[in-house]
Amino acid sequence: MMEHVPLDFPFIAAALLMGVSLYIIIFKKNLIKLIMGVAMLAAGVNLFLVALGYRAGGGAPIYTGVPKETMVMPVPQALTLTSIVINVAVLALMLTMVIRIYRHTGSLDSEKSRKLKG
Amino acid sequence: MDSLIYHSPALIVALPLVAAFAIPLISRAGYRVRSTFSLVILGLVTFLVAVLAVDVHTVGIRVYTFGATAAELALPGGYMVPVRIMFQVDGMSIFMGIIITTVTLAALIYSIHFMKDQTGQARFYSLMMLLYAGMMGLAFTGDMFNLFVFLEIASIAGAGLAAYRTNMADALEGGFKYIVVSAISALMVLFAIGILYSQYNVLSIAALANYMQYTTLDMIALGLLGGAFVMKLAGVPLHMWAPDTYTVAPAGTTPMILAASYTSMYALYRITFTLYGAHIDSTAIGWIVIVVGVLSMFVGVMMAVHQTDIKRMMAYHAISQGGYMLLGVGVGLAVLANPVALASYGRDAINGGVFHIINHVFYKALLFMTAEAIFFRIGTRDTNKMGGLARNMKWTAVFYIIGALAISGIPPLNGFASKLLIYETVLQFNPVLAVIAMFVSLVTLASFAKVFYSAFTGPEMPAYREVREVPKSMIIGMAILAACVIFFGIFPGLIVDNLVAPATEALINQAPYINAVMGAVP
Amino acid sequence: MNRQVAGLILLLVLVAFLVWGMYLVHPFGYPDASDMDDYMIENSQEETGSNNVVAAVLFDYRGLDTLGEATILFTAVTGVLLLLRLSKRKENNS
Amino acid sequence: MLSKIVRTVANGFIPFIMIFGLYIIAHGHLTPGGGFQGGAVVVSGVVMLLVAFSSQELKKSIRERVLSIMESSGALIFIILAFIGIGTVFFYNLLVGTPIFGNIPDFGPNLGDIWTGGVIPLMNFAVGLKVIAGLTAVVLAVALFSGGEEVEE
Amino acid sequence: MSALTYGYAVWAPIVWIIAMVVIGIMVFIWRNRGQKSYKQGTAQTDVFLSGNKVPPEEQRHVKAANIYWGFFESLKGLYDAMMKPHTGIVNDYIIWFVAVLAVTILILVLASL
Repeated sequence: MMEHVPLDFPFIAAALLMGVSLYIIIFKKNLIKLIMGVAMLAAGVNLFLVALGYRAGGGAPIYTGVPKETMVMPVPQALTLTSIVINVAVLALMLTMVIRIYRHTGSLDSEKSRKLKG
Repeated sequence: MDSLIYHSPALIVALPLVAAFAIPLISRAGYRVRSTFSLVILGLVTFLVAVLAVDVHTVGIRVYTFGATAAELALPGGYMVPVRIMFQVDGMSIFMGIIITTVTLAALIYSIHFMKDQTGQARFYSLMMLLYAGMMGLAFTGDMFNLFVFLEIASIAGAGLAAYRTNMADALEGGFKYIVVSAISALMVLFAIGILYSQYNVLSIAALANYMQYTTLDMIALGLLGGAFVMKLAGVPLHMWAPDTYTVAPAGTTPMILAASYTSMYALYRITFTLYGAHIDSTAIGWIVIVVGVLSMFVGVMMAVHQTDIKRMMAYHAISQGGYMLLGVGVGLAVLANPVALASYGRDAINGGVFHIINHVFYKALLFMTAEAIFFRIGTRDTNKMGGLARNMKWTAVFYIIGALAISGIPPLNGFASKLLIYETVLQFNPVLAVIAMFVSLVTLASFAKVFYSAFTGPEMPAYREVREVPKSMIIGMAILAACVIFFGIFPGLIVDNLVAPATEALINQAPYINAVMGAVP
Repeated sequence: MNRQVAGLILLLVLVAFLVWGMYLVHPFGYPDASDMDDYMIENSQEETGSNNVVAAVLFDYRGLDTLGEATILFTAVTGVLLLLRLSKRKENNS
Repeated sequence: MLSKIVRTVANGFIPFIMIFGLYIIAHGHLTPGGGFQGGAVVVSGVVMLLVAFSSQELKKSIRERVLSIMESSGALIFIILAFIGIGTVFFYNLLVGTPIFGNIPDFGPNLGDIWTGGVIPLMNFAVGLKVIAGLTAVVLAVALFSGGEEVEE
Repeated sequence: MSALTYGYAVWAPIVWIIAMVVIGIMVFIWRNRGQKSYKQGTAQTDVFLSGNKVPPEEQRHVKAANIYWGFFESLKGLYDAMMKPHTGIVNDYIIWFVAVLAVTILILVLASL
């Protein structure tokens, strides 16, 4: 079944996802959209990380229950888990700041709500 | 005592974390208990850092493997790759540790009075401890993914602190820019770590350096890591977040965020020298670093002269001085493959660049603190509205003069010693660069003279007749740094021989770092 | 506008490099080396007593990362509550 | 506050969500899951309550101070569990082989024994406590702030 | 011990300080041998502004924005060019980041060919 898919497909998808999210971060002036871009960037990186650990035909690296011949690599899964939680934390703080900025300036536009320049 | 040294790398990071977790519980007992508790923990950690520094400088690199049966046991039971996370403390790590600890101690003492009437104190101190732990972990860690985790701790804590003054819109904006920039660069770091992991299936820096092939993928990873860390250390043209964030961060935390950006510089050096050092085309990379450094110096200082906001000016100077460090280390990197040039001036160039980190952090922290002292008393950062402040704030003015002379490279203060090393070595490498460096130093002096004239001298302004000197704890915080600035200026040989030279040695010679983990494995 | 066009071109260059790099990564499902992970899969039950290898990695082999992760969550919660706090004493707006 | 149907269903579902979350936390060392995931499940239940009722209603039963204490204690328990290994090395899994969670499973696939894992189950509980308290505090604080209230110190 | 030795030269701050103190004493002695007719608090120290009325002290203080006016005026072209990228918009920061990443990777890959 795997033969129908290009072998590197998940990696390339991760790179394209990162590209799309960098596009969003660069060109969308709305701060909420910018944060969505950061979340997508994180998703791309996480996809790349978790895809690294896959071994063809492997199962989850857990010994309880169903026996499996091969297991996928556990470290990328642990790294991805850590990275997901870190990104949740970052996004929470970002959104809080945006809420406060909106209260102060009444605008979500990164150009209109800007006070510091030069 | 032996077991204290044995466990000190872990304790130095773990104790501030315990303090940070406990502060919200403890601060119900009141303001005095909370500040005493923070100070006691930080004092303990300072002692541990000093002990560890002596140990690292006499015995050598120290490895601490978390969760193994013995701390030195990096490879589990004769296995060929390291499995667990380890801290590796060598000359460069402990050098950063000393910088961070001194600045944090001064910043904490400085903040005690500054924060007295503010709200949200418990969380402020908690974040300060977390920022400290993050920076120390970043300096000590020997594991790529752990480096990313500590980078994020330092970034999030720094952003929370920078946005502390929530009733000012610009404070939130500065914090928001910091966290966006940090998050994106940290994600790039993570992506690069994934690339490295995919090829070598290890995460330890030493093991990665041991297996490094320098394939095309490694080049992409190096580019991502380099760009991300240059972003975090505010090198031109990725410096633009720095003025915004440094300007708005409240007292005491600005020096810490500054130190955090130099910890990223440490990470950059660790990557280029230790991880890739044996394989890269060091001339090309050295020139990239030099170009970034010269651009930072020039653009930073020219923007700084133009500013009227006192902290914003100092922030641009921080970028400019960061350029000196990159210039010195870049020259050393460019001649890394040439043993004759390395011995004749390359090593001294790296010495200069590394020595400038500690000097700059100390005097720039001092200057930021004087700027915050002014803000504390008169409530504005605009130099146009200042005047005659030296009449009532004598200590602040004295500390400002010390910092301003040090940053301009006036002997015998510490800025001169490191700048001299950089000038002399860069002159042998390429005279044009040395001329630019001297010109930048001149403009630096001019811009600080401008602020000194407009803020401290002149007639007494009617609005500021009632201004008093800042409270004692703020003066003590500044005095610690001023004493360091003067001491480092008068005894530069002592510092360079005992602190900077081991750090430079650790950068140039990566074999001990690798062998400490990989042992006899080729 | 010029800056945005230049940014778009450089973004495309970067994405091209990333995609090229992803093409160079080992084929999906067939990793080049797996020494570290094999050690964990084989020894996690004996060393940590955990059937779940990922949990063993998270809390034992790479426990410091998880401590850092918990710390980050703590930091973010502290930051959020700090930023949404009641500011009783008004500072000078400058 | 949403309609009565939604509130009733939310009330009915909340025990199951909580128990499911706690199950995931408790079996972190045997099955997929762990402190973070289980904590997130429990917090999703809290978010459901927040949507069904209002943040004002929720504030009456959940206090910021309690959440703050819970979060700090979770983090402290975690780091203390790491500290108990310091006789050997920081983060050393001291409890393997002792009567507390100390059983060592047979190599290879087995049915799973809850009494294994050393400090791992305890750390899962500490992290779970921390995540539940922390995320609840964030969600509640943001919801209250959007309603015009600020968090007390 | 305090001297900083590098390559072919030495920087000895203590010697420098001693030399400066000696020079300072010499300057002080020289200064004391100057004219003694200057007196503070007399008309000698008053500001003279071509006979115009002298503004009060507070208004005579030069504001920070006016210092080095000529420097900025003569370098207007440089400053205009330099202010242009400093927009303060967070999206632009990321544009620069992406640009630097692309250029760095390009250089690294080209350098290895």
